[in-house]
Amino acid sequence: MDFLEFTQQLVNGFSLGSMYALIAIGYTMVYGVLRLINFAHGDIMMVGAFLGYFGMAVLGLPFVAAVLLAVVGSASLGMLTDKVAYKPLRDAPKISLLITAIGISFFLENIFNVLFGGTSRAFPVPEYMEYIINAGGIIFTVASLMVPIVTLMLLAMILWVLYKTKYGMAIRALAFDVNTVNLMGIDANRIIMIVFGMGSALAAVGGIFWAVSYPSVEPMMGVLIGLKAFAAAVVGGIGSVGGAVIGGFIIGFTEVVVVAFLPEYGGYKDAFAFVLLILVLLFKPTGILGINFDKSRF
Amino acid sequence: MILELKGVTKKFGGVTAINDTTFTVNSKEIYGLIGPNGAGKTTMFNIITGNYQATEGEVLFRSEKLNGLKPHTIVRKGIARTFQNIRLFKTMTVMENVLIGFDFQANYTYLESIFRFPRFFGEEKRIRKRAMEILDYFGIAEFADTKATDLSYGQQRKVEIARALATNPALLLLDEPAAGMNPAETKELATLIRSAREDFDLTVLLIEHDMKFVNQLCDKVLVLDYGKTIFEGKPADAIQDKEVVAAYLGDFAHD
Amino acid sequence: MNIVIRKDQWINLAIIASALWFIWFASTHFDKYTVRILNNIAIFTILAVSYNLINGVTGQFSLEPNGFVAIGAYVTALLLLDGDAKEYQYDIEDPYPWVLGLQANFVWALFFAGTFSALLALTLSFPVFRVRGDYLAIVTLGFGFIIRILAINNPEITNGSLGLNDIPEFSNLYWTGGVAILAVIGILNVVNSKYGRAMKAVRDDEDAAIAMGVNTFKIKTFAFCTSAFLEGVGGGLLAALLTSISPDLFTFFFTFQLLIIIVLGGLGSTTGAIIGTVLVIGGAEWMRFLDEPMNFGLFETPAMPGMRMVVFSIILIFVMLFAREGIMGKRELTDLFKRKGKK
Amino acid sequence: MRKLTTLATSVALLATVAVAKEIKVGAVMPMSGPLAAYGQVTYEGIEFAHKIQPTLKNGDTIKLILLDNKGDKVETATGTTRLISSDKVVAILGALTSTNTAQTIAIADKKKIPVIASVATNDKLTMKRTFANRVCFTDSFQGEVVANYALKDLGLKTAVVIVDQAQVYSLGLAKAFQKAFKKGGGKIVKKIKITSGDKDFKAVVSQIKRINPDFMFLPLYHPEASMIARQSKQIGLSKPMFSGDGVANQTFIDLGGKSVEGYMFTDFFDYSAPPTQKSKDFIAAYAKETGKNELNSFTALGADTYFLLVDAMNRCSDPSDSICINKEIKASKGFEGVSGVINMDKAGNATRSAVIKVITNGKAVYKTTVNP
Repeated sequence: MDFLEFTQQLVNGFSLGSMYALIAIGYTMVYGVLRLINFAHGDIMMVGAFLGYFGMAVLGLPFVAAVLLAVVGSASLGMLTDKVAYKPLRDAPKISLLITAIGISFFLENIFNVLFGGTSRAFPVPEYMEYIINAGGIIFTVASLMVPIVTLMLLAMILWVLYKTKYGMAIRALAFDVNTVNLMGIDANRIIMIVFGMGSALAAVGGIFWAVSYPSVEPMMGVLIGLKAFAAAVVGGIGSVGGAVIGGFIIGFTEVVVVAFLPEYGGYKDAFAFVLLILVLLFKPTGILGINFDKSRF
Repeated sequence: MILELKGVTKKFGGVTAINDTTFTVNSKEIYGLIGPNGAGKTTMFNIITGNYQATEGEVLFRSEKLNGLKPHTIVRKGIARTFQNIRLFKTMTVMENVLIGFDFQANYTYLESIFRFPRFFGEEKRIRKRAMEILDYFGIAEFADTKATDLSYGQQRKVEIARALATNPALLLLDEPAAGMNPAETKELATLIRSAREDFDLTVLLIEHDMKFVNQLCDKVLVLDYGKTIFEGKPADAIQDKEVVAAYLGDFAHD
Repeated sequence: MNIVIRKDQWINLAIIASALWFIWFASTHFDKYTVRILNNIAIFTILAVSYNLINGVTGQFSLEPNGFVAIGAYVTALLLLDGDAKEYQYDIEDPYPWVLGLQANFVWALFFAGTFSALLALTLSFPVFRVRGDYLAIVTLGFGFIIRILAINNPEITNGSLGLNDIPEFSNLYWTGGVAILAVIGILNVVNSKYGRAMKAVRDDEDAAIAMGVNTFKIKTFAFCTSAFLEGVGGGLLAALLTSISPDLFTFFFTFQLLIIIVLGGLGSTTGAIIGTVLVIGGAEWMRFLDEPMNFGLFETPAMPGMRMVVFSIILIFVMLFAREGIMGKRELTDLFKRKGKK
Repeated sequence: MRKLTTLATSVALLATVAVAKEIKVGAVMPMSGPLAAYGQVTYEGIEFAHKIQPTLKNGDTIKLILLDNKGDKVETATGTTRLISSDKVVAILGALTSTNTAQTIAIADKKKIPVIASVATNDKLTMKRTFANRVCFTDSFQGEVVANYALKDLGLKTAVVIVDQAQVYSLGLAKAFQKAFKKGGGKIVKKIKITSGDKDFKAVVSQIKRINPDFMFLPLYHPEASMIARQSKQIGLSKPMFSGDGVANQTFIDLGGKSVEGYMFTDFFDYSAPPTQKSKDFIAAYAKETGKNELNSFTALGADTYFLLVDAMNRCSDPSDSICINKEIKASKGFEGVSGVINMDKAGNATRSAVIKVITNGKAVYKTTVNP
């Protein structure tokens, strides 16, 4: 391994990690307000990627318009699932909520499979996204440069919303105490819906990035990515947006490093996210930037 | 002296919920913990029961240090509690609820229960009999097979106390036992607590808002305000105390 | 009080006797297809009642069955296949010598399958139950996934994705049905003991359970390990029924199916888990019509392969939203008799 | 597809009205679940073949019973048992992948019901079995074809093999290739393991770039192979790439885009050069029905399982005698199928030619035929 190789993998890891991060943010925010592992989140990402595909391949929209369509569509879908499936279960035991989330996830995967078939579809990546940059031997596409940049921009935006707006404060407050939010004169359900919308929008962006980097979309694409993104959220500290991003990068880098430098263990690549998850639960259950949710809301 | 708190402080992040509190509860005393909302009373309970760890200070039970012990271990040492908002096991009958209190007193192993060894039957019979005795004592034996949450509020409160007594405690922590009760029920409860102290050889530490209830029941009270002790002594004196009255003014108004 | 218990016991004995009679009758009278479905139902009954113990009775949402069933199936297969059969099969890599040496009879194979699963469950419970509940879901989901990755990446032991074939066909209705009856009795015995009560208490209100002196970590671990043990045994029976196993058998869909079973039957009810199994495993065969073109008289819908899965997920969501208690709620069959007897 | 199924059902309905005997043939295919895409394409061929030839020589009609196994073993076992014991089928077509087909064969073999596999290429599938047959070639043949072609025709001496640990197909083909390539004097410089579902191969391809082999052999399915091709292109790795029939479909070219230009692979047949009269007819009928003449090899092989079966049944005096059918299947010589000429051997394996194609201007172009 030389320096060039190392830097190259660093760039790769950065790009991969960003995509996990975008999806992890949605997990972490929903968990914060609802204490729900939203199993359907990965599938929302898949829907986002599909919407992007339809926008470009079927409707012939330009890339940016297709992204917008995907973001709006996924956000609406996220809010819709909350309204239809999760909201009626606010007072139900948490297990009911989790089972419903699994149901939604399976539903989305299978309805897409029935409607559009299980075969991968080629994602029409815009030419400029695949333009190759060679910076002194380190090779990357425009897309892999854009992914981390956009992720960080979106992160800045989310943090701004969370810390500088009334709704953001309500979201943070909701993570600790339902009553406080009600005292603030804000409907907790509304906040939860906003969180679903935001998380799903980010997932859609993640999904599009995924499809741009690995240009194929298929109904099951969200399953594994979703799982790893959740692991990222826990590693970073569930409930913390910054933590989700850090977790995403950690998982992304780990994967790249394993494949690049320990090729014999390449087959275990997908397992590392879970091993990390278990280690974190063993030694620091709250994750890197986590909040101890057990004790809050007591 | 059964319970002793020495300089207990609890901080949540930057907020001090309890500030350097020291008090002792003597055997067979009924001791009241009062103070306005947010004064740290329930936090105090949670520290005694091990749900929270004190940031500083010591909790001693029968001169044994409780700090760092797991909550369920502390229960087994003889401290039982009830909750502010009744928390019965909602899918279970009254009998089953009380049997949970006997959980650690039934001596049979997991395998013995799977293979139904004789000891299983013996022990089950024993704890069921004792559970029935407790239910009888509280006058709710007839509801043994009723789902606990189908009972009236007052009866649910009794089930909760019965359940706590089933753990065979020396110290019973009651978190606002009279909350939501009508005056008649409150009176009956006070009588019940007093007689239970004698019959079960109990020390009682209770949180309460209803000053009347505290007055007629407690031997001693501790008044907390924003984590600080502002009074310790006889309940009758507490009402006269200026600081107590000041702290309570808002609370009495909306109670 | 005593009379009720005695009456219960009579009912139980009658149920067991009729179940045994049914097993005998089915084995001797029914055709192969029906017997195979009954075998599947028996195995899935074992899996469902044990899965229900952790998910329904203890209220800890776990998604592990595919992982433990896989462990059980592989352990059993490796113990049942003789050295020569293994030598012949291993195609990707040569097997480790100790793999060739593994050998046991069916009873021991099943026992080891269960024990191995239970031990793994014990190891997993330490990280998972350190924090509250819902991490269990994701860790177990990941666990099932890792088991598959391990099976794929260790061809010296598992023959990789080729899987193991020609496993002696030991499972028949007497075995699967017999173990199912034992499993149900065992689980019911746990549920109707202080351990079962404590599990329900953990489900209803964990803090209150702790306040009653219940060691919730221990109780959750017991439930998890018991469930893993039986899932391992079920996996062993499955391997000896199918005679061929491979990693792609143990995907998340396997778990999903069990989840639907216990939710439909009523989370927390062992009787419900059995009813759910019959409905879902039997019904899945019946529901094949959903995949076929449908003739509504006036118009015809085209064949929609995969529609079954969509219907399954809608059923799951529907039950959770509108009929959360499922078919049996948290009741057992004996409760129904009891209620009648009381009135 | 919809039209086709409606038509097929109406044909089937009509068929039941007919007076002649009805003989049932089972098909076990993954129509849903992770393998659905392949199962659907394959079954399309079986269904279409059945539509073309719904009756036997003697006038008996064939009723096709499809059971979806969701790509799952338990379902495969149940479905196979149902077909045999409840539907009383005389033969079974399917079950796509080698693992599921092995499951079907394990049950059918005991009941003496012949199975014809369409694309299950694993060598061991038919070993030690009496009633197992297939119309595709085996991994070892395909591996040999690639190895010899690379060594002799292209003069490539060193290879990197990327094997998908999770696919039986990939493992078998990689093994066969390695064996043949080494035997022919070539050198495998590196074997890299991946797992299906992987998308990111940047680390893999940059490793290969450093190794600098003469060519890459990718016994993979199209999702992984296309991503590897794309990412190779990105880092400027432009070694020849070679795959088996796993990439022989339009999806591969769609997914790979420009980066699969020059990509070579083996296939069973080429729709643009139909090898037999039956091929020509089938493609013509297929084009008429669906409006496209790009017949997928899986579809062609699916059709051939059916045609081969019907051919064997026609040669039996009692076309519902499974043992005779099995014997006749194995005795098929010079059978002209949609996918080419098939010679069955005693073990139930098909001896048949392979086609090598190269992707040029976004189309799979026929390059040569390799005969066994």
